[in-house]
Amino acid sequence: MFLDSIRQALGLLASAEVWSIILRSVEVSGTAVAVAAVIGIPLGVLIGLARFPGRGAVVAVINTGMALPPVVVGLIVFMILSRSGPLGSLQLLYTKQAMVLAQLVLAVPLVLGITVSGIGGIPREVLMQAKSLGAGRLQLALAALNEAKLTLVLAIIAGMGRIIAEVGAVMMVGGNFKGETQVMTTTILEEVRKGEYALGLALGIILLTIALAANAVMSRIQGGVMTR
Amino acid sequence: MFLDSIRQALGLLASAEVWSIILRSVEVSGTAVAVAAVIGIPLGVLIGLARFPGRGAVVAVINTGMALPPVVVGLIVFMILSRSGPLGSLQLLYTKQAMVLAQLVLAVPLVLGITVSGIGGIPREVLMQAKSLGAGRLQLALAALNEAKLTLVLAIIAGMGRIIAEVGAVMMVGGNFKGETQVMTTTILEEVRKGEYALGLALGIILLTIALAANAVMSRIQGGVMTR
Amino acid sequence: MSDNQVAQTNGAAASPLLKAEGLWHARGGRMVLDIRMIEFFPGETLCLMGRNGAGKSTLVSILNLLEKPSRGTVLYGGERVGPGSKAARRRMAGVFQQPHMFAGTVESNVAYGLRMRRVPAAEIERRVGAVLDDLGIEHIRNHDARSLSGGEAQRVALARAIVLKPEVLFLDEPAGNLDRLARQDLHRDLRRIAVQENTTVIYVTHSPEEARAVAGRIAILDGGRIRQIGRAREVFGSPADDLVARLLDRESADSKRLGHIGRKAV
Amino acid sequence: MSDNQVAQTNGAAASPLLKAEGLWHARGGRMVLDIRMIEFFPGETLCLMGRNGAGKSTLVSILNLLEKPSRGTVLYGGERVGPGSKAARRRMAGVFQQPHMFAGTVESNVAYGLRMRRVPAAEIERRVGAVLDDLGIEHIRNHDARSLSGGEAQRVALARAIVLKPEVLFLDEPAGNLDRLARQDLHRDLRRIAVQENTTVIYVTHSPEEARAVAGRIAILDGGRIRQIGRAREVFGSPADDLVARLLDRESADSKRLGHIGRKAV
Amino acid sequence: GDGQAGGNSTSDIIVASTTSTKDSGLFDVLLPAFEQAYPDYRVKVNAVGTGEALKLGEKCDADVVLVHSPEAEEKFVTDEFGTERREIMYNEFVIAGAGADPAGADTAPDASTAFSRIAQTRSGFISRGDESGTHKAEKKLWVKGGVLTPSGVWYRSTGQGMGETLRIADETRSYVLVDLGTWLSMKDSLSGGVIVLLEGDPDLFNQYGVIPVNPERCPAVNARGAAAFADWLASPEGQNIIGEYGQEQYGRALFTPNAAQ
Ligand SMILES: Nc1ncnc2c1ncn2[C@@H]1O[C@H](COP(=O)(O)OP(=O)(O)OP(=O)(O)O)[C@@H](O)[C@H]1O
Ligand SMILES: Nc1ncnc2c1ncn2[C@@H]1O[C@H](COP(=O)(O)OP(=O)(O)OP(=O)(O)O)[C@@H](O)[C@H]1O
Ligand SMILES: [Mg+2]
Ligand SMILES: [Mg+2]
Repeated sequence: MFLDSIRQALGLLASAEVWSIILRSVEVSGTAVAVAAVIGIPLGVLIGLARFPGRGAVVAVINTGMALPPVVVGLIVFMILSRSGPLGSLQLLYTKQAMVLAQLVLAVPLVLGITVSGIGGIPREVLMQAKSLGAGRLQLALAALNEAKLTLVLAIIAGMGRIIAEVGAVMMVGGNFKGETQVMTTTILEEVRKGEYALGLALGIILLTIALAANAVMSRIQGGVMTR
Repeated sequence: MFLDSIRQALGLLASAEVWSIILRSVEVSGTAVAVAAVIGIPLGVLIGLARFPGRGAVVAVINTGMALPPVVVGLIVFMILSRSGPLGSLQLLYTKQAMVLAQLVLAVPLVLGITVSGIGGIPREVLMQAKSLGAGRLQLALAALNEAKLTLVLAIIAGMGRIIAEVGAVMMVGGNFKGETQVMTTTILEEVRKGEYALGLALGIILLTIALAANAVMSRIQGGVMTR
Repeated sequence: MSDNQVAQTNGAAASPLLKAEGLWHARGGRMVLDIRMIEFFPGETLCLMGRNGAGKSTLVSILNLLEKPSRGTVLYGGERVGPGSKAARRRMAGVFQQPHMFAGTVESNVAYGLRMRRVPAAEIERRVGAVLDDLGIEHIRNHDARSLSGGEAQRVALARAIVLKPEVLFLDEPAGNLDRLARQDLHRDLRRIAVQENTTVIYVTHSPEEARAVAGRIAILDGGRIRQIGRAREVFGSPADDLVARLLDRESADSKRLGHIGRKAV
Repeated sequence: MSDNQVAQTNGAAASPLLKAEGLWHARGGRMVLDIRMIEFFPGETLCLMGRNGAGKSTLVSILNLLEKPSRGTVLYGGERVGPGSKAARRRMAGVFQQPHMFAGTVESNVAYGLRMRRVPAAEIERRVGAVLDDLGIEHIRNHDARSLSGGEAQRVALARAIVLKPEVLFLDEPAGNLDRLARQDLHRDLRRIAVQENTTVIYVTHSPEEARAVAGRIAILDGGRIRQIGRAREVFGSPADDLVARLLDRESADSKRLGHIGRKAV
Repeated sequence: GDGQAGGNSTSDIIVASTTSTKDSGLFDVLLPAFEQAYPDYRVKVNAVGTGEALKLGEKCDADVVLVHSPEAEEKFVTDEFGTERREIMYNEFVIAGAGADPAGADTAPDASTAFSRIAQTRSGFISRGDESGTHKAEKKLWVKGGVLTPSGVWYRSTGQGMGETLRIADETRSYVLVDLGTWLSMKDSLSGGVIVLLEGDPDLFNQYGVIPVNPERCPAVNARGAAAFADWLASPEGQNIIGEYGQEQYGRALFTPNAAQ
């Protein structure tokens, strides 16, 4: 049964349609996670370093954001982008941009949360050392980033993992249009709904293979920090 | 609109049915994350401390597991528990146990991945210090756990966040049976499908409130490590 | 040693470069510092001594503008400064009691402060090369800074601070892990920069021998308060009390018979 | 000091407790240790000295069974041991050059090793209390171990090792951050345990003064090799070469004029 | 039962049905009445697509299926996955679309003509594309309208359920084939982007059937419960409740009972 699925998965790889779905998944989730990193990492470093009243509450809210249900995020983004919504005139609903936006909302809290915790784990002495050698605010943040590299890789991997495997939000705002906004997870769901379990499994295996490859590349880029 | 939803959410809290759905969500995901912690944390410490050939590959596989698509996990658990599947005789399909099992599969890689990375970040000197004072293998692991407390809290929060917000797996193996296997996310999905957006949003808000409360309790228990 | 002390006597006549007034500081709910006033003059070397936990490192951290005192003010060149004063802090440099090495090579660690100050690459290259040579760590230039021996790390930390040519240099037990030869070299270098660059050095040490070698003035801290402060010769010559005398090894051979007394007094 | 040396002379006559043979060790691709043979006798105190980076801490880490040498064997009581030998390691205790404090109080840090050995709570209580008192850190018993001053942390690290009453005690520059009084107390305590408990102490230091105070034998390492080893009196009396002489402060007043030479020789 | 320890007791009847049936609210009135008539049984409804519902039956994970795709149902019985198929009720599909009605579906004589006009004018059409009963009915209409395989940018397939597909049509002002129950229950939550343009054509007839899963293939199946449920649906009592449902809320019945007595 499972072996069958794997054979079927390999067969599927020959189809141009499956390839375009895979590429779209990687494009949408890759963009979302890249933007999430650009937003979440600096902001996370800021929150991680700053000491202000109510910081505990902010951290709690961020951690809570990790439990944002994808369907609710999808619903909210849908309502905003809907014709009758505030940004309806942009006509973004059922486009890849809408999917990126929804996934962004899901990825940001995860990237933020892991970054804040990683930065919070840096011993105070390290930051004092940088400060004593003349580091300004921004430079201090860079020093912190450098110390917490391992965590940042994890933040990106976890963020990517969360969204590339997610279906609720992307289904709702993307519409799963064949050849347009169909991604791997929405296709899996569609196949399962049709009772095509084997195809669903096969696509799942392809998704994991891609995640594995991306993960291997990322570890390699980071100079083996994951294997220390 | 949003204000309306909040009012509606508060109104909903008065209903016994909504309460039983909330409690069921917490029960199912709480059990799953507790079991995931019991499995994932010791195993993560083990992998985090050990140095063996192929360790990098194991870590990559774990990180990849973070991208397991819930529907695929649901599908696999479904196939195993199905009456025609290998464990069909246990009659577990469409029960809370099945939902716990599926969520467990989703939570374990996340807990594992964050734990391994947290343990990997402990300076070698710390472990040498424990060893030099006579710590055995198990005691070394405990020392590592103690050092990486902050990470472990994060691992549990992230794991809980992932699964309590998840709908694909729980829908497939739970069946969303009224009064029995209906949880918050499956209810949200059903309401949204019916066009009951406000109700969907309201349930989403309740879900987040619960996550926030759980998160606050957890930080408090951990003696404020999250706010250091 | 004598020209060293001449320079510092001159220094003491000028107006203070760095000054702290009404310092009172608590950590973990306990008072750790309570100093009415302390001044540091351009080009002088002041040794901070005192028992473990006396507050030396805390004082250094406040003067180095890394931490805000619970109460009191720090003045740099007459101006009020604090942890937000980046410009003032960039005229200082410090070697911590437990220096932290940044991930990277020895060379990149030594260049760190210069990079922070956006010094041109060519000048960084030149200055780092010179200081590595000076501190005898040229041979480990490309080593991973996180794999150094204790003494090697301490030398890198020294190099990292000295290369900045600061107006004020804080050295918190900088020779604790240095071997005999490196320590002598350090003392020679410090005397040189005090004279040539008019650097103010605040030097924490437990070693009377070191204090004799480098100090113009000596301040003895105890329980967060200044127990005695004055010219090195005077403090060595007439310690204010028994504790000061024992910290400076001024007690005679009967010290060993005194046994526990000094300890119990803390 | 004299009964101390008597004890160690006696020790040297017995068979060695700890022995390393054919040690050769590389780190980061470079040889850092190359020692044909070194022995340690019951109850003796051996001081390891040498320049920064000479390999002292590396040797200690191998003897303490924390690390496997690239080549060579370590024998404990005649038996081959290594990082897997928990039983042998539990008869030893070490104070690292940079001690790490575990999260928790001073008291729980000092109790750590006893807890690891599953010593009954009442006995832990008693022994920890005694050692805290002995090292003058009773007053910080309940402080957070991560907020200690450098010297306080060093005393806690010492207490944490001494409380275990090990057969072999490794002390890697244990007095580097101790104040004058604490250092004298430490030396007195070490002499006492060497005699009373017959503990073998391997003491790394850069201070000739300390070596004189505690050492029965002295080994000088350089570039990973033993340059000279022998009874303290003999080594101080006739240093094998100029480097040894300078490390032991045996050079006369002309040392300061020699300037850079010793350093350049490294 | 919230406190139930797990495992499905023999009194449970698992019904695999479609989301549109469940979402219409019909089960909310049917089940209490059935459970009152048969106090020993408890019914659990698993709402999935028609394709998945039949698959669940095939894998013995449902005791009875209630779906609307007559040909697939016949095949299910022929393949011996189910015992016998019984027609229970029908409702109708309607063609909805933007009020502007660029294809003139409003004035088409019948559904297949409306479909061929939509294809000719290349007006936006949203298809469920999920092999559901609705999708299968839609495909038949294309064929009848002379469009063998609709394709092009105007024809979008969502692979989603009826509610989602209707919402997409609403947002994109496109034509859509929708069952009346879903339309009535959802129309108030839409943005007004689509209205009903054509209804009442016999081709838009949407027949539901019930099939107990074959206990010979699936010994673990609750055969007695399944038969009881199917029988009850076809009984005058069941048929009556179906015929009443919706009168109050929508002013008309959502389903028309048509079981052979
Ligand atoms: N992980 C490592 N990788 C590469 N080189 C290392 C590593 N650890 C130590 N070394 C090198 O090994 C040599 C010996 O180090 P060791 O710590 O034993 O010196 P030491 O004699 O204790 O010096 P010190 O007096 O400064 O403490 C040093 O040159 C050091 O740079
Ligand atoms: N974060 C903190 N929380 C509570 N107490 C602290 C904290 N940091 C330092 N202390 C206490 O403040 C006192 C002064 O510490 P400081 O490091 O200034 O001493 P020191 O004079 O430098 O000692 P040493 O000679 O041992 O380095 C010590 O008793 C120390 O335990
Ligand atoms: Mg200090
Ligand atoms: Mg060393």
